[in-house]
Amino acid sequence: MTVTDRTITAPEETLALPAGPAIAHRPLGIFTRPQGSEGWRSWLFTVDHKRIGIMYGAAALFFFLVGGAEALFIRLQLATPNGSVIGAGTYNGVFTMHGVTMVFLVIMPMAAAFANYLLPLQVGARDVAFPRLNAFSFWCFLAGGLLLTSSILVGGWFQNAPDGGWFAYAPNTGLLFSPSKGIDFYAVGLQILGIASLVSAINLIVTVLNMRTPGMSFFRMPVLTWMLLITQFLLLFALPVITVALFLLMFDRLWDANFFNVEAGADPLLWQHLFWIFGHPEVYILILPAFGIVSEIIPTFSRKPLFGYHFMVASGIAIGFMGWGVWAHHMFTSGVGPLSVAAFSVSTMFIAVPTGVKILNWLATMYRGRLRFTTPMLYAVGVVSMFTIGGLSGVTHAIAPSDTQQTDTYYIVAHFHYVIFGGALLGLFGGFYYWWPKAFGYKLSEAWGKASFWVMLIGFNFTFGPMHILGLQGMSRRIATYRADEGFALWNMVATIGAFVIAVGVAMFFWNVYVSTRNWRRAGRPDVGPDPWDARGLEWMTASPVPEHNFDEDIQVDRLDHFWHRKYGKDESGRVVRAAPTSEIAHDGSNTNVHLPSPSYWPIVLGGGILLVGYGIIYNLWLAAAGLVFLIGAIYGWILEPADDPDAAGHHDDHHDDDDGDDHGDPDGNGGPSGNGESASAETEEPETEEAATVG
Amino acid sequence: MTAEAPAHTPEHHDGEHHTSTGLSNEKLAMWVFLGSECLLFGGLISTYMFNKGRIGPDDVGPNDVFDIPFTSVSSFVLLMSSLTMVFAVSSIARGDLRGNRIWLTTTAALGATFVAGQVYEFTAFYSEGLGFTTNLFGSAFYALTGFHGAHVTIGIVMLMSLLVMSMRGNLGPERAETVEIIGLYWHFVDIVWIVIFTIVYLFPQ
Amino acid sequence: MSGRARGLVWLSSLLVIAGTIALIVVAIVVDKDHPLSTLSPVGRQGRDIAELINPIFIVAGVVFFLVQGAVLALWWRYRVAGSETGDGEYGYYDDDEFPDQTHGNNRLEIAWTIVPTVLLAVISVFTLVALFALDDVKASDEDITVTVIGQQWWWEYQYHLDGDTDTPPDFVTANELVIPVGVDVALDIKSRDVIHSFWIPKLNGKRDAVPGRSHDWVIQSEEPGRFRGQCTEFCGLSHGYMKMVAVALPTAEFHQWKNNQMTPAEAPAEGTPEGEGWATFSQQCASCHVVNGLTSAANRGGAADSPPDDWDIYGEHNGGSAGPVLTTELVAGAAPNLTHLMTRGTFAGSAFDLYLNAGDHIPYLDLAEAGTLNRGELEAWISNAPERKPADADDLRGMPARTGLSPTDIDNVVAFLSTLD
Amino acid sequence: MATVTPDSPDTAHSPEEHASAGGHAHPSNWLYVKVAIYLALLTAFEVFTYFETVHGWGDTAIIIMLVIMMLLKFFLVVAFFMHLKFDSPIFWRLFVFGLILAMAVYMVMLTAFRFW
Ligand code: HEA
Ligand code: HEA
Ligand code: HEC
Ligand code: CUA
Ligand SMILES: [Cu+2]
Repeated sequence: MTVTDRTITAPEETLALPAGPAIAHRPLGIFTRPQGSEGWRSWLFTVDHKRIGIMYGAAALFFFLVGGAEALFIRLQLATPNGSVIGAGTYNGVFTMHGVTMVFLVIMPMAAAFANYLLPLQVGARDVAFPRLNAFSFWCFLAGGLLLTSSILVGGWFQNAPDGGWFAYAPNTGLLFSPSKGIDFYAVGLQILGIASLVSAINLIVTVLNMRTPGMSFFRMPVLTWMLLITQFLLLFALPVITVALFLLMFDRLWDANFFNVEAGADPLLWQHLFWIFGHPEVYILILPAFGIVSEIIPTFSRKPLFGYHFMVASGIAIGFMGWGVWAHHMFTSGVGPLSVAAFSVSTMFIAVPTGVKILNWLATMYRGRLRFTTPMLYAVGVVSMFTIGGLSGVTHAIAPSDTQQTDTYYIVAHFHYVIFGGALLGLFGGFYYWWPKAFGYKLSEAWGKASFWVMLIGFNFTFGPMHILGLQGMSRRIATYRADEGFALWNMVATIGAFVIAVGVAMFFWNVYVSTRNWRRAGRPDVGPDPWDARGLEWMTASPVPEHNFDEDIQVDRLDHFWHRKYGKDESGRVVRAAPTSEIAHDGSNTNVHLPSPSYWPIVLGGGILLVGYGIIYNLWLAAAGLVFLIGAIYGWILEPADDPDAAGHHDDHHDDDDGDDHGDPDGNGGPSGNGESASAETEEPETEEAATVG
Repeated sequence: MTAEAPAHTPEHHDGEHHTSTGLSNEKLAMWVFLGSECLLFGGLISTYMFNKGRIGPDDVGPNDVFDIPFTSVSSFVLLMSSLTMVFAVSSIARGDLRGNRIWLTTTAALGATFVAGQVYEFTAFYSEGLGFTTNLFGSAFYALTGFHGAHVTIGIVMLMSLLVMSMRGNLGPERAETVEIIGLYWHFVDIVWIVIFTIVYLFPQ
Repeated sequence: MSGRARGLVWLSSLLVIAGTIALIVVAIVVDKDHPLSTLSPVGRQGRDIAELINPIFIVAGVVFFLVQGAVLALWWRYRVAGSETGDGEYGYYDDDEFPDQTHGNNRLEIAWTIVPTVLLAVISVFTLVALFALDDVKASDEDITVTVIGQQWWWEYQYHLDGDTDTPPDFVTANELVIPVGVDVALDIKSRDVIHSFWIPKLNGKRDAVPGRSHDWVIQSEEPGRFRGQCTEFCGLSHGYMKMVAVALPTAEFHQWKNNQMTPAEAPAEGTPEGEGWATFSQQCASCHVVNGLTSAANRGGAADSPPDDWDIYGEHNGGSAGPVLTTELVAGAAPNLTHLMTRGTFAGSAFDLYLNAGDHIPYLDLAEAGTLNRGELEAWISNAPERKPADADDLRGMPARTGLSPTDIDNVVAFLSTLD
Repeated sequence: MATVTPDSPDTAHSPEEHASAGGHAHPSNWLYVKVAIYLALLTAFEVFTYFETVHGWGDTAIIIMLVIMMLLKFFLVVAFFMHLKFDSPIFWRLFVFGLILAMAVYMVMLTAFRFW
């Protein structure tokens, strides 16, 4: 539990959320904007990309516990033959919700957490292009997540949970075969999550294209920025496809349409195509952010620049492109013709090439580096090692004839947990450790971090390694139980034990957060400094935690790894030496005169409206209609809301706030003298460091 | 630093809205969004193309219900609303607020005519025996054209909102871009109909 | 952490990794012979697939060891020993520890783009060859064709001995697919409700049963034997219990079996337990189950003794062997044909054994003699099937509970069923 | 620490190209009217083929003609009414990327049902 014991700069504080006069109420009623930056209400109404990022992360971790608990139930049920821990009906709900939760409510929002927090910082921007929309994305996501998760509880334990598998093949998900509300929750929930992700994708794309600090050309952007950008493009183009599929399904279920009604002549393969046209890009949506994170961590702890930057970027783009041409590899046995199978089989295999380029470049970065195996580095190297296993089994699936033996067995389950857990999740956890000091001003304990890593890694391999064997021995996936004489007992037991080992590792992560925070506070909140890892990206060039306004002034970027090159130069003999102390280069966050977009009530109100519409569609269309009216009202509220709080401090809007352009030239938008006399930083509990605002 | 409010030193770069590409965020966002919409309508159109023939010999099919002259007229109306939309944009760019209002109104009216035509068409089809649930052709047809109709309706609502803003003096030339952006949406909805009209109505069945 | 402790972690993790790998290798090499194993094929197609994938496993294994080896070697070689808590003056590193700041190397990049590309190109050639070869196997038209119909949650097999699937089948059976050894048997895979997938791992890969579609597949066994299978496409509540068995019989025995299948059952004498059982059966069970010669569509208004006359999935012949089914009952109404129940080794989607101690006993026809009837399971099934195998009996999917039957009734019914061999 | 020459900035990458957005000339209303006239004519011709079908042209020929006219109309609106011809190429690329992707993906899907 090593916490850097720096000089004590501030008195101890409690973690309790300050209940102070955070939001001042002013006479304009709902058309004023809330104000202030502390207290829980300031989080509800925030439009700050960093806070939104943190909320995404927190929500994702919460859902990770939910999805993980579901995984543990799966493993308990399968631990022994003829298991009877949960019945077949519940089991179907559990594994479906596990898959849906992990994919849509854990990995995607975790990636969104990093995208929100880091994208603007890495390109040197003050915020995203549309801060209010950004907040809306989060609340919309949360609405969708809560709606989906509530399906576990409404009407009885797992009575109305989706139970058609995460890819919900028609016609099994039709009303006839799945009469509970489960699939409605699935369709509506994913639809809402889709809106959230789509809005956020547009927002982030515009941010990267348009909000870069001077000199930040595309090929000076960090690889993480690139990977996140590609991810947003994948989302942008993939989400509409599943939107179509989900609409068709909803129409079938709600209004008796015929899209998947075989009796009326429908072909169920339509669903499969639409789902996987979305679904395969989706898996790269899951992995690319982690690839980006690994590309940040490994150079830092190898003390070398990333090997083959341009190739890393290009391979990311190539993966993004190729990801569109392989979807039918999920349908090798479903009866598409042999030509399709051949084409998709071959196209799938070649995705290994750009991915291999990444793996090898990471290894080359480590080659002759000065490797320090801190916790983030452990995770990053863990990704290199574990993802490769999953990738290789992926290539064996791509061999279509043999996939007819593998598909829908635990061999597939092994594959995708290796790439998702061993790739995406490990990467994202590495990201937590790496950027934690940036977001909160202190490091997580290295000792606990490493211990937790090893426990997770070992548990992970014991859980999913044996699944390769189980699959090849013929164990089908999605079976609630298996016969004793099928010979699956041993490795299932091992896998179950492994899963509980993972759970211990996960618990250690949360414990780490707790003790590290406590120790840091006990130590008087020592300042970790802007650049605790001696890193390279612009995000390290400002104080930790990042002040509300990000940078004190715009940075003029003159090359890739600008920050690093400001720190280090070469002497006459070409040796790398320090050019300037970090403290001179990094901003200290003291410029409090940057005007920031005001908080807003409307994003969360809109999120609430969407929740209402969602439940309405599932239970009662009148409620949905009411929700729609509410929603439209809220949209007008959003539009009519002044760009700025008239009473707020500061003068100039540093950038566009909104999509509608309504903020320009608002007659009384440029507020007069600050009524409350506070700027964001003046209100923080700890004027010295500004940490409290973000930590609390 | 102390606990008092820090001094407000003005930022030297003023609140000028400059972006890396020189393009406005809003417009860029709209184009990005339209790129995404291509996949949405593409999916619906393919669903239609895939399903329209999957009906029994005695089922109500396209040839039984389509009234090409009627739809041609309403398609033409929508097409022309694009022209009036362009006028709305160029008038506000010139500072001609009155003209802007006139053209916004015309565009919305043409759009509404189109939607009304669609409503009429739907009821006519329904009375001829083609409901949403009748067969795959029905489901796919109504889903596709209904989605498009919803898009047009949203466009009309946005145009009307612009109009109200204009009446209240909130839509000056400095907001020409807002009109332009909504215009982009409007044109997109129009080009989607260009595709739908050809593929759904005019293709030999 | 002290260097010592770190060394320990290092060592133990290495051990764990090595151990795991060893276990996997052992498991794959030694532990092959599982009833559903894909690694010990018996059918020609299964063997072709294995021959394709095994070398690819080896290629993947080589890449695996190269990458993992590189990771470990780099770790070992370039790790900076000592404290990793980062107390360097300016942060994490001390200022004089700089490795060469290499940015990349185009030649290397091109190399490791091209090498995998070539490797994969070679693999894809083999893949395509195998793919089209496997696809090419079509049994000739006169050979036996079996229409395989998946439904929640069991399999129906309609035998067309002349290969013509457009005419009524010669006989219908369920869950256990019997084929002659050494012959390519054509399958015509369909579904009555949702998507299922037909899979006998030792014989061939799987093929989905998609409603509204009909998929050709071929199955062949080079040895006699009983081979387990499992429905592998998630198909709702009891998907896990939807299994099947393929039985390969030497040609002579296959003909014997086939002739037996075509013999209708005879009504047991009245007054015997079997007779009582038949009486109960005709009231309680015959509304769903066909026993050729005894029940048929008759119970639903058709002519007695007629062979099952509905074999289409949808359309005018709604229903299948159980006779016409209302469209509202689309998903149900079909139930296994019980005419020769006792010649099967398993029942109810092969989820349960019909005989105890039968093992893999072959030939097929002797199963009944080789083992003893699994009476307990069968009785439990009859009195309350959904309790044994989850079902949605309210929606006519699966077999409903018959809790109204007294123990004697059940004994009698079982006695009757025992005559169905 | 001896004399330190800071690393020279990489010259390989020219600074960000700034599209000069202010410069695009707005075409005149007359141009729009002309475009609209073309659109109207194309539409008229499209509808005409429909009735001509009755006299029995080959379906394929009609479909090809219809598709060509549809694309013409499509790109007329995009290029002129939506200003893509005059606006920044970034918009063009974003939109056309989506368009081509949609066409490619869905066409593969549809043909996979039919021919493969
Ligand atoms: C993070 C998500 C992720 C990622 C990155 C991948 C990556 C890949 N996946 Fe995976 N996949 C899933 C998530 C993912 N997958 C999921 C969730 C499913 C199941 C869905 C479901 O059914 O529920 C699935 C299923 C799935 C299938 C369908 C299996 C089936 O159901 O029958 C296939 C088939 O081809 C496949 C292939 C691949 C391939 C070839 C890659 C490649 O991108 C991998 C490339 C990487 C490498 C190969 C390793 C590194 C390369 C080198 C070291 C170079 C040298 C290597 C060679 C020359 C071989 N995947
Ligand atoms: C996206 C990421 C992801 C992640 C991270 C995981 C993580 C895990 N998954 Fe995953 N899984 C999927 C995605 C994922 N899964 C998908 C998409 C499917 C397919 C679904 C389908 O078929 O439709 C699937 C299916 C799937 C199956 C197959 C089910 C079946 O086919 O029948 C199994 C079986 O073992 C399994 C196990 C696990 C386990 C043990 C973990 C572990 O790694 C989980 C570790 C986490 C924890 C253990 C949490 C820790 C919790 C606590 C410490 C305390 C508990 C808290 C409370 C009670 C509040 N998963
Ligand atoms: C409403 C329809 C229905 C009725 C009534 C019904 N069954 Fe069934 N039966 C089924 C279905 C459906 C199955 C297949 C269930 C499965 O495997 O999941 C089945 C399976 C069976 C099987 C296993 C057959 C095999 O080959 O695997 C037996 C034996 C059986 N039923 C006996 C009976 C008896 C005895 C009765 C009456 C006392 C009866 N059934 C009444 C529908 C019915
Ligand atoms: Cu049938 Cu799974
Ligand atoms: Cu895939």
